[in-house]
Amino acid sequence: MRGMKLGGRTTMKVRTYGRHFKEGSKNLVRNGWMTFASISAVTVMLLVVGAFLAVIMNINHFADSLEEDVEIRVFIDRDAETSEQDNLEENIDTLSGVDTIDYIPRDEGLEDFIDSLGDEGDYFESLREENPLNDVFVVNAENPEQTDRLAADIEGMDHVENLEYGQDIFEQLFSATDFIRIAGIVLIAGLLFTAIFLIANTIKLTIIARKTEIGIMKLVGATNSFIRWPFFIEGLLLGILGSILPIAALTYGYDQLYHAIGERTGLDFFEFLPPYPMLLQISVLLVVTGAVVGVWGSLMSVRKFLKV
Amino acid sequence: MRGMKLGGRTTMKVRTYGRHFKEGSKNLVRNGWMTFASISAVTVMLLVVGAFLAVIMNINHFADSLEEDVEIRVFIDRDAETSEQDNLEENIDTLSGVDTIDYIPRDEGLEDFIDSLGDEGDYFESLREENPLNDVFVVNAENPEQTDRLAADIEGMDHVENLEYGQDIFEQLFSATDFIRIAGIVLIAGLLFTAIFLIANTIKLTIIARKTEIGIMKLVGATNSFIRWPFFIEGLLLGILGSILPIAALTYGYDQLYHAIGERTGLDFFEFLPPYPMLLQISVLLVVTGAVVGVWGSLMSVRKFLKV
Amino acid sequence: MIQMQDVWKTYPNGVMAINGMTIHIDSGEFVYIVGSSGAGKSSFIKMLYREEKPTRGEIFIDDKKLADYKERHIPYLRRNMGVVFQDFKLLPGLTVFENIAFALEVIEEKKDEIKRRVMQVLDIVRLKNKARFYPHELSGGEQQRVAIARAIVNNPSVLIADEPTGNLDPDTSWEIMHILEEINDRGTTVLMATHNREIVNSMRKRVIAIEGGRIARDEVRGTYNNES
Amino acid sequence: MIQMQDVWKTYPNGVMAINGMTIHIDSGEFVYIVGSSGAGKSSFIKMLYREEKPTRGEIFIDDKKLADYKERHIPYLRRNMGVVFQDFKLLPGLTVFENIAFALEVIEEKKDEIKRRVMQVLDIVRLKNKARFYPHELSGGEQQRVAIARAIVNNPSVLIADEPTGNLDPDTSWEIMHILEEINDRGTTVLMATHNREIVNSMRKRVIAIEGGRIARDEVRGTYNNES
Ligand SMILES: Nc1ncnc2c1ncn2[C@@H]1O[C@H](COP(=O)(O)OP(=O)(O)OP(=O)(O)O)[C@@H](O)[C@H]1O
Ligand SMILES: Nc1ncnc2c1ncn2[C@@H]1O[C@H](COP(=O)(O)OP(=O)(O)OP(=O)(O)O)[C@@H](O)[C@H]1O
Ligand SMILES: [Mg+2]
Ligand SMILES: [Mg+2]
Repeated sequence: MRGMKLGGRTTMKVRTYGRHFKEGSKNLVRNGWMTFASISAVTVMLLVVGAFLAVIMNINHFADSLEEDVEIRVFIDRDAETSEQDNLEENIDTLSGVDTIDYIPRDEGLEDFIDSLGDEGDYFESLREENPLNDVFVVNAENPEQTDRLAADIEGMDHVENLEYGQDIFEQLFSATDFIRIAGIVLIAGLLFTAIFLIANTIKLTIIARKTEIGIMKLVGATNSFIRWPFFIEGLLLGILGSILPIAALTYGYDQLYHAIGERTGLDFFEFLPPYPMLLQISVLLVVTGAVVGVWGSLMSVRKFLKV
Repeated sequence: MRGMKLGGRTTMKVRTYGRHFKEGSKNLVRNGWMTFASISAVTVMLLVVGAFLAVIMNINHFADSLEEDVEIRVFIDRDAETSEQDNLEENIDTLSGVDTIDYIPRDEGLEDFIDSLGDEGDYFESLREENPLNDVFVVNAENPEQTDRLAADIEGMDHVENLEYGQDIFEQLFSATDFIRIAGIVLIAGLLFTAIFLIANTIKLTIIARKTEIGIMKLVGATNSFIRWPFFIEGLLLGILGSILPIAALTYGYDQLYHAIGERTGLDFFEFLPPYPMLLQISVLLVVTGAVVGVWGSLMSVRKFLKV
Repeated sequence: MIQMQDVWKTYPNGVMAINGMTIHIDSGEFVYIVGSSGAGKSSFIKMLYREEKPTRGEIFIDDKKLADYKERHIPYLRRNMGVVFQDFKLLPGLTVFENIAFALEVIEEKKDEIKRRVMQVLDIVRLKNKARFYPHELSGGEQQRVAIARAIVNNPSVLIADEPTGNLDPDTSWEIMHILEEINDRGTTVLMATHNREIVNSMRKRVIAIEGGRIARDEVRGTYNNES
Repeated sequence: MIQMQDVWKTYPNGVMAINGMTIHIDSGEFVYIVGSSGAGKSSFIKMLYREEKPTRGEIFIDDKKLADYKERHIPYLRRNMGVVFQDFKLLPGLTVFENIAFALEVIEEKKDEIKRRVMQVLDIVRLKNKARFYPHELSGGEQQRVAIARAIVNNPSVLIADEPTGNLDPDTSWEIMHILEEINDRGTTVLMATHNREIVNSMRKRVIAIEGGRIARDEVRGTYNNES
């Protein structure tokens, strides 16, 4: 008998890669309905994941902007002179972590207050005669977490009569946004896991149907890697093809939404995230998820039929 | 040749139904991994649908309770005598659709107002000397949609100086809750559709793997309905078995959540829906969806292999 | 009684498998179908139980046109025919017993009767000890014998066998042939496609030779090869 | 050179298919394996290319213990053996051409060379005109010939054929036998399980008869049945 090659040639010839690629893409066509089933599973699941990701990113963005609104209102002693007020402003300005300082004279404050009451405000017009309010500095921290420390520092300064930074609301909001963020991550992780599970499931089913064929290939002398390569390509293509539609739909849909609603939103405290970096991030995530799950599902399923 | 039965006996013998049931359940075991794939697809999808359903039902409930808060504030002429006020109250009461009428004397109103301002309210203590407010009737409609009509009716009455029912906020809220409701329905419908699609897909894949077998059965003289019955049973069992876990998880999870968070929620304007009727409704929906999709997916897929 | 009138069969891929066949087989006959590989024997047989439909021409079974059968009546046609498929066509998920029983469950036979009959035919093909095995646990010849058992279990009026001895040793082949002869003696029409020259030449019966989709020879007590 | 030393094979379901076989086949031999249905011929053959592993005993191929082969070296073992499976084992999704080409793609043969060789063997089994067909579009015998073509296409050192003429008419069977003889003349060891008494008795070669999983007879220029 002629010498048997036992060395297990580990490098493959280039033309063989070409063959694997051709074979892998051919299989997509050959398996017709099965390919459709797999791709549509990828499509549908990625669409759900992508849509939720967009929603959650927007909610997080909203939560961030809420946090940014946290401000310290410094009520200035009614007796303080203009120079003393200027002094106080400079003192505040030297604190690290201060972003902006706005000055609201008491008259302006009353005006705003009466306006904010709407119709009912009319009954307080009389207050204009003897304005009961203080002049106020509105201090914004660079970082909402510094608010606490800044407030403590400012409180000790001269000519500060009083100080308000809504500890309650602030903390409530802060934990609420944290909660939203965590819930969002959990939700997305759960959906992603579900998607991965179902996609891998579907691919597995299509490969089980080819169990006998894999066995035959082995009996005819194919190595495991020779059999695996076309499946690798197939899984990759499945995942990438399956992510095209969700990405297109999300990009188009979000863009439309952004321009239609985002610009004239009744809720002016809420602002949509601009499409540009977000959609790109989501698209990359979807393609990568699709490709990885496709390849992984495919190779995992082939593996157990290779032992022949 | 002996006479051929062409009549197509349409009624099946009872023992044959027994056989189909046994065969259908046996197939679940025989197809091992395929059964697992199908059931887990049902499980996962129903879990997602069920969870979202619970969330959306709660949000709708919240939206409902917001709507219920819509009230009309009737500012009574400051010159009106007590008897005239009583007269007005009676007149309002005769209007159809009025649920409750509360009387808030001007002093109480000012108290509430000053309280609501918190610290800043202190500066308005002086107002107590000459209260600028009116006495007020707070009218609640039985049905938030009637608010508009009631307001118009009341406005024409004697001794009504002014009337406030927050058209803006009301309408904004109203359209917001409508939006939430519609978005919720769309979301659930989308998820349900996705679930149905993926479940049917998975079942189809498991049945494609039995294509040849269905063909053989036909060649051996089985009628279509003889072949279909075990698949019907199988689909039914798949769906029902697949809905058990989501129902159990949702029931347990929601109950825990309700008792842990629901009772001591910081947001006291928000109230969790009580578990009882809701979880039952969701459970029924899930079982029925599972069973219907299971059977439908199964029979649809078998159908096209029956033409042999 | 089986009749074919100028039947043609062209497969979707363009292969002309049967090219004008006219034939008449009486009830109770025993017929060998012979011919080289690819001659059209299986195609001829498949048209009888309607696995394939002729492209042209008419087939009559019991004086009834096959083309007139409604789709939903085909199962009843097949129940009166026992077929041994060239590739066995056993259900892989069912045991030997269940595979054979299936042909009886389909006609809603009683459970006890099913059991009795299945064990009886398993005895005939000498596979009683393999009743609980699955097809993939059997040798080629054993699978073929299961296929034969399934074909005869419901006493069909016509038995159609496509190379039923292809995977059997000569002794077992002869046993099977004697079974077929016995069934034929009891009035069943038997059609059998075969390559087994020895059998055809020893057990003389009507021989229909197919060549290129046409009937090349039709002899009452013929031999495998042309005697001329 | 193939060697078996006291080999036993019991299947998971308890069937004892091979019960102590010791055998020695030299390079370049032509051996018929005969025996009744279920005797253990296929089981014997399957152990040679490691579709099945023996329960006990050692098998040597080219003086190398089969048990010593690592899982990942098995493909290289199989590439030196051409196998005609009893149930053909053609890939249903590939055309006839692609099925045969597969055995060459596996050894990373050049495209042109693949094409040349495949067409050459298709010519040998006389199926050149069916190159673009799929297995299910072929007759039983045609499928069997494709399986034979695939087994010989890469000039294996050993050709193992499990009833390669079971679905072939006598003429085609003889053609195939002459091909096998020619291949054997060129130095290839040929092992062939068969039920074809005519062939075994006319083309005299070494005959190994298996009965109940044991070697019942081993004759250098034997016949199908025991001559005693
Ligand atoms: N499903 C099909 N689609 C296309 N062509 C087919 C199909 N089945 C058979 N053929 C072709 O029809 C011709 C006759 O095939 P058939 O199976 O009837 O031959 P056969 O006489 O049974 O041969 P064998 O003895 O090899 O089984 C062959 O050329 C074959 O390739
Ligand atoms: N995969 C398997 N699992 C269990 N038992 C098996 C398996 N394959 C074969 N057998 C049993 O082992 C015995 C020998 O089978 P084998 O296939 O070797 O017979 P054979 O000589 O090839 O017969 P044939 O001529 O019918 O093909 C038989 O009794 C068979 O039922
Ligand atoms: Mg044939
Ligand atoms: Mg065998």
